[in-house]
Amino acid sequence: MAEFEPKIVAFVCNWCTYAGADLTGTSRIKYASNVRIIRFPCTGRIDYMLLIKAFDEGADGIIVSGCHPNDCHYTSGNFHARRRWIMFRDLCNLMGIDMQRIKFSWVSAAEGAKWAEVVNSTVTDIRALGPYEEYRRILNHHSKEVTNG
Amino acid sequence: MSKIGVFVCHCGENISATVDCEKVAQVAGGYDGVVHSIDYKYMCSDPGQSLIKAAIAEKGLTGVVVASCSPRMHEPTFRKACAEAGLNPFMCEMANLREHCSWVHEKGEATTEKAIDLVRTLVEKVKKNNSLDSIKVPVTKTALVIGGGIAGIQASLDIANTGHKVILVEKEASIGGHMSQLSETFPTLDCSQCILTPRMVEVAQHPNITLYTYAELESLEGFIGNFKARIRRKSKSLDEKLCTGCGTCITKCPVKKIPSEFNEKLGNRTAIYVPFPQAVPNKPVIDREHCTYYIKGKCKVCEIVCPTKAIRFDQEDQIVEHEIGAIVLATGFSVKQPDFFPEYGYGKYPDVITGLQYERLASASGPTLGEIKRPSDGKIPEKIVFIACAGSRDPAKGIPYCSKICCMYTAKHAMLYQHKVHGGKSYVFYMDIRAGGKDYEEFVRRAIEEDGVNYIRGRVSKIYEKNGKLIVKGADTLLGAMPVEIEADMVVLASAGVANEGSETLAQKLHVSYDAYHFFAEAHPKLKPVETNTAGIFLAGACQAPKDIPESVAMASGAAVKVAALFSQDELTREPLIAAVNRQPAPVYSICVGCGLCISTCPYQAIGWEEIKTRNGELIKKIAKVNPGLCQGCGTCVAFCRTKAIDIQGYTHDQVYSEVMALLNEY
Amino acid sequence: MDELKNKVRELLGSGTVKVFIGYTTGTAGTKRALFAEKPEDAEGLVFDSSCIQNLAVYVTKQEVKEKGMMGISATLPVMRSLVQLARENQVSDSGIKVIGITPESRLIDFGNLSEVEKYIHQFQLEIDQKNRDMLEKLDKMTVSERWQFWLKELEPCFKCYACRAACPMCYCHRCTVEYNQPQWIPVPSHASGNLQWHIMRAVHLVGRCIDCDACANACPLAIPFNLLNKRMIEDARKHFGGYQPVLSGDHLMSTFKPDDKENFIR
Amino acid sequence: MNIEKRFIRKDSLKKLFDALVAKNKVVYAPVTRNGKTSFRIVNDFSLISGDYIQTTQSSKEVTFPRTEKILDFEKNKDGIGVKPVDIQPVHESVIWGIRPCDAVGKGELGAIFNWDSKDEIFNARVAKTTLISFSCSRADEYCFCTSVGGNPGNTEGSDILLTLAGEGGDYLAEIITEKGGAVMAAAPELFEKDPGIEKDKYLASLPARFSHTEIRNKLDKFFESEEWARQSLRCIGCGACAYVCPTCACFDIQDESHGKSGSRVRCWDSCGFSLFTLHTSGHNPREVQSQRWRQRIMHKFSYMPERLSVYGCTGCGRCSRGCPVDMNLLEHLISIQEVTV
Repeated sequence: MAEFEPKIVAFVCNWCTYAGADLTGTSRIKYASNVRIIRFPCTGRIDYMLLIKAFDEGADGIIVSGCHPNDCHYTSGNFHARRRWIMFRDLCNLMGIDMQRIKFSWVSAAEGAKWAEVVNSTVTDIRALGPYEEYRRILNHHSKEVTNG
Repeated sequence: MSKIGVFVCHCGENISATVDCEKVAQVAGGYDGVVHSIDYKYMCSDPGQSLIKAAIAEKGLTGVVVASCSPRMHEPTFRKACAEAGLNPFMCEMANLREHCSWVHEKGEATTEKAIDLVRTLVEKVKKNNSLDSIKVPVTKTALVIGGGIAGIQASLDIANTGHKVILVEKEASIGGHMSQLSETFPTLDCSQCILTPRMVEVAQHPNITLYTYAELESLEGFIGNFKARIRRKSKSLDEKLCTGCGTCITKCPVKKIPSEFNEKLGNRTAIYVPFPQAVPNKPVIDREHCTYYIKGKCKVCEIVCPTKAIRFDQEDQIVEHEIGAIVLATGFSVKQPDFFPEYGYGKYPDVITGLQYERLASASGPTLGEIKRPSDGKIPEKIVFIACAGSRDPAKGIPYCSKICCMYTAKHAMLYQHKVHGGKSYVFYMDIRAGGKDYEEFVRRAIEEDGVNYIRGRVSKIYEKNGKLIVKGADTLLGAMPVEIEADMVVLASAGVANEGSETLAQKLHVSYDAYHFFAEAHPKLKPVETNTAGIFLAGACQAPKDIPESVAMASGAAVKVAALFSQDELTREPLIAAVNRQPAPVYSICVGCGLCISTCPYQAIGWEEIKTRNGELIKKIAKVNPGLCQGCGTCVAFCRTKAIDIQGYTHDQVYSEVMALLNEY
Repeated sequence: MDELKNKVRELLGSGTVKVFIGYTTGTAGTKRALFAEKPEDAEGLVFDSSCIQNLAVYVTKQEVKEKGMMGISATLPVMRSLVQLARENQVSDSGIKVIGITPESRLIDFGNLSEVEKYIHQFQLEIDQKNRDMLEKLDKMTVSERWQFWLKELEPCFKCYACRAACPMCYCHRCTVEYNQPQWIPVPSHASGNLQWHIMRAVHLVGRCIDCDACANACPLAIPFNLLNKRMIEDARKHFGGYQPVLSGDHLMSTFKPDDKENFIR
Repeated sequence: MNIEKRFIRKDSLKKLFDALVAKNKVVYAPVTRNGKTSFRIVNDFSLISGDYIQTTQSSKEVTFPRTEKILDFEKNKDGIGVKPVDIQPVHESVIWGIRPCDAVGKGELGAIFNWDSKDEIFNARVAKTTLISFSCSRADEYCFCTSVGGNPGNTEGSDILLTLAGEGGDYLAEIITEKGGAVMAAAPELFEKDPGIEKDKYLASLPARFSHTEIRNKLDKFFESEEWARQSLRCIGCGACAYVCPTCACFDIQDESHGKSGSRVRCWDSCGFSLFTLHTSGHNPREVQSQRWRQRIMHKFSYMPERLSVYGCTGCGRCSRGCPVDMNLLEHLISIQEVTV
């Protein structure tokens, strides 16, 4: 049987991680092809609901990545983002959303190799966890009779 | 109903080698609203761009997705092409099939699948894009040049000569930088100071240049064309207007044994000093760390002897503010102190010195007036060993890169030794000789063939002292790694060129990115070597990577042209990708409830208040308002607003939401 | 009791206050809001420990505001809400007169909101032991067990939004659930719709919830979703030293510290 | 068919329940959780709550689910393919232990779902649902069925009505419809001969508090009354009253799609929400809560009787019990009756 190929969405900032991922490319460093990047101006722009939406649309894992502290192109967008993540993670964790499926990282424009490493380790971890069946199961809400179930 | 065109680029083989571009184009062609989908070898080429323009004209495209390289590379190219064809440039998006896909994955199904997903995502995004007009902002036609070495000097002069104002900031007491420390320069052996000092003077006298020595950048705000720089002018304890530079104070200063930085500690200076005789400005500063008055509270000899009463002990640092349009970073580099080579005994044996120290020995204005005398006892060395790559190209020492200049200056050093010490013997241990550059290879050959410098290919394993001699143990790899042992009188280490102390702090002040070795990062390794990722900030010289003089000068002139081009416009257009607070007709007016919590999230204090009033002036509602002049488009407020009352062009709620949907669903 | 009635008669009589928001006795001895507009209305006012509705919810209600200067009998939670609402520019001294009621049922005639602010700052914003234990119990579960717990608890939720309507901090004219381009939160009440609604609600209240439990008391189905808010209060204390409503200055989530923890970021 | 009276012994009740489950009917019965009693699918008689005056929610969710798929759609080459929901798999279900006021609600709901076009899905569910009601031996201050034409032992709408006959715990069973007959047929031995129980003496006494006809006539002239604003000032505009109500039938239509396919669902909505009537233009004909509150009362006590000749209220009192701010319907109706226009 073929190995499980997780669907992973990466929410990254334009200035550091997106550029870092470009560097991974220019350096021809190979990594797993499971990840698709969505570009944001800054981690500060990344709406927490989008992460939930990703799971709601069937993602198995999520990467959120931006500039290292002090490196933010907008001075403090990443600091604001970090504080939001702290609370958001605790909330999701309490709600039983598996935080092992959301990986946060700082990847600078110079860290092409780190990006590859972040992606690969994420893919390995999510493979180990398997498909996010638990969440998928709540998605087929219309396929059954709501009350006669 | 949107009419989207998808243009899949092969990028020669770069994309098509691992991605089935035809399939990508064909699948994309099936998506809702996609009316045109093709693949082509080089989309960025003229014929490629023509394909896009033609399709816009013929099919009346409302949006374009170019699936090729990173938008960071060619977004401007393709947006321009769209604009030329009459489509709003902001209706063009790029799917990154090269850097994020073909270059990082193996050929196969999965890679093509990913490419398709990326294209679909951008197709759905572009459907939600809005036509936008660029924002016009005024340009302050004054440049700030940071660093007064040869690169900074060149950039300043070039900009000033185009008729624009320049503020040149140098942290030392004099401009000139490392070049002023050098003796002769390769490959022509002309005297460094002879060619540099006239330029230094020109800077000092240029009507368009304001020179701040002994000064540093305190902070920077704003954006291209509209920066505000705060500069700290450290106190020189001197009224420069009164000082004539006569130098009496220096001769009379009782503190005379301070190791001179300019002479790389091979000579001494006084507490009140000018770094070197040809310094610009040629006026002293008091080094408060060593000055007796500042330590003990008495002395003031300089004040007494000064004929013009120019000494100011109570002078304080001064902060000056300037409106700036563009910035050239020319902060240069440092030499790695080779003390991380214990086996070479630097610091332990006085006669093991760095290349830069050797420059001072060889310099006519140096502590030995140009005679090669060894530091320990002033004897002229009969045998001298030069070690190239002291640190460079040595991952174990944390410097995997090549410092580039060492091969040449080592050859120069050996050559100068042979010229100055007749009958002397010189040896060069090297890994490879990198002499790319006009007349460079010839120069090295001359050292070997005409001046009889002995080149030994191999590394030195150990240096130790034995009855007054430095025993250099190495191997000659060309003779089958035969052990070599040389009894030298002096050893010169060509230690690696590294980024300045604190360069990353400066980068953070300016919001420019820097590489793993803390050298400032260029916007593109090939096509934007003098630009940074931050618009309006440019790079010159060795602050980007180690460079020799001609390269630094060329880069400086390059940066100067970029600045001049910027200053040739009275207004520049800024990408209108900024935030705005929702407004709509009565009775709602805006879904903003005016909680004002967004105000403190904004890193630019760009959010303020707006009062919505009736015709007769009664307040209906107080809501947040984004100042488009200040907003930089980070979107931190957008993700924070509970009612989604703030949105940001280019990354609207609708756009990013559609992207997530499209990424994870079949269409 | 009479002290309160007299105070309100006086306020309404003198016209300093146009409408006074207090409690009165409702069906089967329950307590509910009373809007006294004439001095004689004050007769209906009552106060005891069963007065738990957070009356601050009414100070942002258009129909109430239109009546003019408001007065309100404010227990500690109500006072906290009022200060937070003032911080968010929804109420100000020119619009409200606060008559505080201490835990010992003592009346405090506050001159202005900064006096209210000073008063509430004598008390820590901390969740009670019972809920702390409940959260601990949840923490001991595995992630999947918590997931199952919430699926079961949230299943009955039919999205009547009583929790939102009863919360003084949910005063937005257009809540995110009503945002349909894009449709952030599914309208129907099904597993994922309910999950997303309660996550969103909890996040929007981080640093703003003052733990009055109005939401939970309002829920006709007794769903314990206020545990989410309580966890956020706990964590705000754990990570950032907690928060208190303030009239001005930084809001917990619209600021940051350079040394906020980041052990979860690679 | 005219009502047939039988006698069921205390211990036969469980047997009857088990018989129904055995006939693999889906049985909904009142279960108490977190202090709230609501109808849930039950297979184990012991789980059924006996001690409740009224369930928090009505049983309407069985025939009118809060979220219900009405069709599937999928994008294809020729446009969009639509697949209506298949009503065949709807289970045969029994609602056990509902109150007469709820049973009446079935008819009022039916009137709305059939006043012009007939709602197939709803009707299919109703057709397959049997109501085994329990008459009320107790009432609380929220109950007012008698004021809207009902009573604690009302047989209207039920298929079988069980009345607890005193301390003994035996029941009088009234078999009202054929569906009821079918239930009896499932375990005939449990339905003994009626010893002549006087039903009324076991029913809760609940004098009428107002006259619904009077209210209806009053409302014709009441539209502009100040009373609405006075009553609704404390209303916080949630949808609890509508969602627990046995006759509220308003729903919203939502398309939920994931990529190229999706479903159209209908889900409960409430006239109490400020967005209920919000126009795209931003204009809202019912801008303030008083207008929404008025709509709620008018619809139930004026418009429905006028158009559908049924009232939109069974007097179950759920809206008042469930209201977070004690908007007591009975109290407000009485005051409407009392105020002079």
